[in-house]
Amino acid sequence: MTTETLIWLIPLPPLLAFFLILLFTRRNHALSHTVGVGAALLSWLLGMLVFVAAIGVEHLGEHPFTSSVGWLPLGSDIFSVGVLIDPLSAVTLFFVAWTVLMIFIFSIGYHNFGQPKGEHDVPGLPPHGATEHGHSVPSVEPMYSRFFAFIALFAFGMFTLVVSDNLLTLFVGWEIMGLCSYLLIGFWYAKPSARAAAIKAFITTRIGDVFMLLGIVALYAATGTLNFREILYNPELLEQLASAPSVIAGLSLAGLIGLLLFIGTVGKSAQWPLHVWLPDAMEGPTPVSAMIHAATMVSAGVYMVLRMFPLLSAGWEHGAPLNTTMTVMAFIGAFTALFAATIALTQKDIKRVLAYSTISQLGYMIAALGIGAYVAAAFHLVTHAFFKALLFLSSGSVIHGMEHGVLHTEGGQHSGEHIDPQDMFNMGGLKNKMPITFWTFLIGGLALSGFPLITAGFWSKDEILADAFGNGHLLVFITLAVAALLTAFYTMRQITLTFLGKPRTKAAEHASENVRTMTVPLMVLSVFAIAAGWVGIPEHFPGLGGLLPSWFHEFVGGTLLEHPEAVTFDTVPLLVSIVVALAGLALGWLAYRNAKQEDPLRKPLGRAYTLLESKYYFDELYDAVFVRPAKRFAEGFSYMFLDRQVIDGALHRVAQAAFLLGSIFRNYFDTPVVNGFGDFTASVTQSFGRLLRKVQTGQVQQYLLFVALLAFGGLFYYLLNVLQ
Amino acid sequence: MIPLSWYLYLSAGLFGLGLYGVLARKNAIAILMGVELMLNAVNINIVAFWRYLTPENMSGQAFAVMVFAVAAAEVAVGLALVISIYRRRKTVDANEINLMKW
Amino acid sequence: MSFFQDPVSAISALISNFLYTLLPQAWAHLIMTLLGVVVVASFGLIIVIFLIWVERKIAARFQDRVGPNRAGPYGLLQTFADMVKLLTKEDVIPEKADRLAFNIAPILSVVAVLLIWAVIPFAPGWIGTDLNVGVLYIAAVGSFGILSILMAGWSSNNKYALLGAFRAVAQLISYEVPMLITLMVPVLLARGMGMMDMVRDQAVWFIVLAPVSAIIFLVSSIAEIGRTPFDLLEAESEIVAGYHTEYTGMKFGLFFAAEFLHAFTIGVLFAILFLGGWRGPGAEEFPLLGVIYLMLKASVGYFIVMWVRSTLPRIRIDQMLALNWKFLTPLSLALLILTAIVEKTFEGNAWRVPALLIGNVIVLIVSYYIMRAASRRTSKERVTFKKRPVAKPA
Amino acid sequence: MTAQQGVFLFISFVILFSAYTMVTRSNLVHAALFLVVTLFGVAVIFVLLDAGFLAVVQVLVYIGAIAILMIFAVMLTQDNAAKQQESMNLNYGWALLLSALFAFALIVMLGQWPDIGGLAPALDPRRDTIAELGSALVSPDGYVIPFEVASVLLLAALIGALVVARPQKKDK
Repeated sequence: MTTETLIWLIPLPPLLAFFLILLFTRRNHALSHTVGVGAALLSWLLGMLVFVAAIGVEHLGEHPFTSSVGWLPLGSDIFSVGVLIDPLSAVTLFFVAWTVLMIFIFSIGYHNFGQPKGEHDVPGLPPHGATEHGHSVPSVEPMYSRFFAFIALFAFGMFTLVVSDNLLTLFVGWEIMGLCSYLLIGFWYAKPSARAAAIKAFITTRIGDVFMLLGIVALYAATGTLNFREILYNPELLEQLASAPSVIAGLSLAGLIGLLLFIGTVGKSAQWPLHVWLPDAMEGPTPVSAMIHAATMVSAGVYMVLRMFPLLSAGWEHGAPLNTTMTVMAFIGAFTALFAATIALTQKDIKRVLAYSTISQLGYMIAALGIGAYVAAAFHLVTHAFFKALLFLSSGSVIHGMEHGVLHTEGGQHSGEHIDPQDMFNMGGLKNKMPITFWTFLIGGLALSGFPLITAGFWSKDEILADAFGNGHLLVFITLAVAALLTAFYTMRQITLTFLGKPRTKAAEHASENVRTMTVPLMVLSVFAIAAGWVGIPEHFPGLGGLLPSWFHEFVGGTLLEHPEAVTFDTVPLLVSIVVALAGLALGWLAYRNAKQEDPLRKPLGRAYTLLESKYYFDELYDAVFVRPAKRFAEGFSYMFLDRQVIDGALHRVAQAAFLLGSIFRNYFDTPVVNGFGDFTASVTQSFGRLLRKVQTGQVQQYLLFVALLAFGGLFYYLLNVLQ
Repeated sequence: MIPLSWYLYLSAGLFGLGLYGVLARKNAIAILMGVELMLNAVNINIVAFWRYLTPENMSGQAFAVMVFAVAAAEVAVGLALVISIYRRRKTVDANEINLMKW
Repeated sequence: MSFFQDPVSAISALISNFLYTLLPQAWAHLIMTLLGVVVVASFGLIIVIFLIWVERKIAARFQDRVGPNRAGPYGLLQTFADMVKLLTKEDVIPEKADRLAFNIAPILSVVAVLLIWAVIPFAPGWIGTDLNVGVLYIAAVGSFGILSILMAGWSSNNKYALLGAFRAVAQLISYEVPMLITLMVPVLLARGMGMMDMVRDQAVWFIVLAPVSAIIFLVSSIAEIGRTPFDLLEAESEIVAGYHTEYTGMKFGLFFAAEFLHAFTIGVLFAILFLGGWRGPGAEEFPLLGVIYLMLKASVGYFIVMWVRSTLPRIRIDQMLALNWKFLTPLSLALLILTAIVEKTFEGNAWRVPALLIGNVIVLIVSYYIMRAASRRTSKERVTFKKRPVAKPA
Repeated sequence: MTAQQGVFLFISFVILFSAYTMVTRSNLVHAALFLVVTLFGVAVIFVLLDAGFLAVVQVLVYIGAIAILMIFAVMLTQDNAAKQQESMNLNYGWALLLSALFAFALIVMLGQWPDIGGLAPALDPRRDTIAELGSALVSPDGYVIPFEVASVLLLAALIGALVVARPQKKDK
């Protein structure tokens, strides 16, 4: 079987799993998760095969694996869809396959497979736990099978997106994921907050998607194709696009399309100003969060802009001033990075902190792309995927452990004030309770905060910073550095609050380590969280530089036409990144090493703290600016005026007119003429009938006599003719 | 040798008798018999014409076969009707079966 | 053609020469035909006399009796004695009977059977008239038998007779359907309805090509002649003697003879249609041999009929009709279709014979399973009687 | 007068006589029996017309099926087979007149026809008219459509007869 065939096959198993589970194995939990995980494993296997094959090839960028089939005859030409594995999609495939598999496995434990069914458990609510001979234990998720079906579909979407060789199929996978994120965030649909979050996520991303679709349409209109290679790998087309003017003055066609597509990314990867849905998405089960925020969906956004980078950067060559699109990206990315990091400082919910950090890390990547640091962005995408998945999963593990504790203390029945198992201020001292989780979380955290030399995050961040510095985008550089500092700080804060110090609640005391199915994925991922960085160590790096050639740079860089040369090594960004990381960690530890229920930063920061805590009032802002006006508009204008007055009014007018016309017709045409004629005919017929009924005796043979008489008449007439 | 006219006259006579039966008999079944006679007369005609005028192609016999089929169908349905009428009205007298009169 | 080889043809040639020289051609022809009719008919009627004795003997053996043994050697003359008795008996005609029909019926019943013999090929060249629609003709004249029964039953103005007639007609008309359809199978195989071609094309006996059809033909023929187990039309225990309750003397004798003759005729037909007629070693050269072969084969079928008759009990009328409509008719239709298809597929092909055989077997097996399923489904409807105390020897 | 003519005259006499008897006999069973005779005569006529197949079919269908059915129906519908009843309806005089005129008119009209006295062309004895008829009935350029229609008609008649004659509940 050729590699191309394998690529075609990659997305299929999850899809099949989705249908299998929904249609057949729904009743049986074990079977369902076997099917789901099996599908993930299969895709993983195929992905790995493809990946190995891909790294085996010299100059994969020039001649990647690709195959396509004609799908839709469009007038003259046929729109063909296909698969494409070039270095970028190869590495993406690599981390997607790994993380997806890990998340699948993790979900088994997270949803308490094998535990008894809870007494109060209802579909649509998180399991409340069951009482098993006396003391209460966690109970299995009521909609266990459905969860696997959904994430299987989700995985299908992601794989489709990664292997697709044109924007349309990419968009398809993109939208499938949008749907799945809606379904999964609202997985516990009985919680109003979950419902709201789901709708919010859906609509917010939809805004971006609409623009993206516009961009795709515009692109197709301009070039007549959506195939990546046909567009991105012929410079004259890009050149022509870049030079062609667009509807918006002062913006080239390429720029316009790029911006539209980028808005899609903004929606998908939760960049400012469309970031609001991501934190709320934490309402979903933790594996979902990991799925959405680490492995797949948000990465998809970045992946897309990476994919389209040649188009976005059309008319820009290395070292030149940025074009419009890139400027916008750089600005939004950098701003989001800083902005989200600041919010993350004050969040209580362990997952929300991670969510905001995700936003800011994505901001990093976007910013990196904005300044043309293509490889760095891709690199950070990969590493971030690993350690963020790790963080989410281990946070999920923490929450699970806390829930265990909560169950233990509250005995299942949630009476009075319920201890939120996600609030970090309810935790503390979990280091000894759940050692594996602690270590893995620590690794992930260090990687996130870019702990020097060993962690993956350090290398990728450092590369971005180096790029920013080396290419003289000082503003971006500073912003990102600050963001990195904050990142390190809130990461340490999180670790300290969660694991170090003393338990702040009884629940925390009784928290316990989780089952193997949850811990093993953590370990696997933590390995990657460290090792993933080593493939991208720049040359000229003091000491380590020589050990590993910067393979990643070579490999992924090959995706582009003109190979981006590595930025000249410079000590400043290196020192900066080391310093900010260590300083941030240290500060975080100092600030929170003996924190009580109350956040020690609240008093010193004062007003600012509340501002941050309430996320710069963005939700309120949107609510005030968009949602309520929209409602008022709908109520006042659309319903009261448009619907009631205009449309109904028109309808009533028409109806009255028709009625009038009808009555005219009736009185002056129908009654006299038509009916008159009808009645006349009827009366005539009737009178004839009166005459003729004498004939109808009901005697068949009499009728026959008449018939025969007529026939005979005919004969007789004939005879007369012939006889005379 | 027999001239065509004989057959035709025979069939004409048979037809007349059948017609008489149909027109004059009281009993519904007898009427059906008369109809059969007429059909047979027609068949004789058809076959005679086939034999005398167009023996080369078989259309005449084919038509005769069709007439057979029609006759069979007609008798089946007709007798069924007669039987069911008899069930309801205890008579097969065509004079008494006159629900349709005014 | 020398005299010893084929005496009958020689004689007939002699007579016809004589006549043709004596009379105008048409009349000579007419007389010859009449002669032929007389010969064939009398052959049939004479054979009956012998048949009755055979049947009584064999039935006796089946029932562990001796059978007729007084009149003549082995009671050979028993039948003649009976004839004499019947002839001398008073010929009673019921008062309210419809004389016309009452008197015609018995004759018609014999004629109906004798008409069949007109197309029986006794030997190469020995045939009353080689109609090209022989098979159809056989089916057609069968209807006269029905007519005769109906007339007899109705005209004797006796409710048992009428009931018997109704039963008989219901049965005969029903069983004509599968019989006709099955007759189509040999027609298909022989590619013609003439009896002579039928025999001539049986290089391989049709019982090999269409065994199931042969069985169906035999069964429905037994029903046609109203022998046990299909003898509801004259079920003594239910309706005194069926349609010929009121008949006495020779009229009854005629019915009686007609039945036996019909039975043997069925045997002959079976022999011609499925056992290769007069075919056999040397039949071509010595036609007399052919006649002997035919008679032997016919007596096989006849023996089977007698065997069944003295073995099986009478079945209920609903069972009988169910067997006909629900089993024989569909099966025969299936066979007809199958034969047609296979014949067309393996036309002039070495595989024709095995294919047909295998097809028949398959159809038989399938129908068997269908029947079993059906019977399992309808087993609840079976009529059951109250258990009665059984008399035990003290 | 040849033998064939003699046969024809005899048969046609039988036919007309029995037909007349059938029409006039008040005893319906006798009428039916005479119908049988007529039909048989017609079959013989077919034989004279070299349509052996039709003759046999005539016997099979008319005598074997139709006539029997008639007799059946008569027996079922007559409370007493021997009951004598007024067999003709009121306007049988008209009927007689009309049908007589009809037959007469037909004969006269046919008499006008020039080649009415034509003789039958010789039929090639080697011809297998039955095979021809068969192929004519089922060949696409022959009568396959009427053939199919006829079969459908028969099926419809079968079902219709069943439906009409099946006793309803309230009849019992």
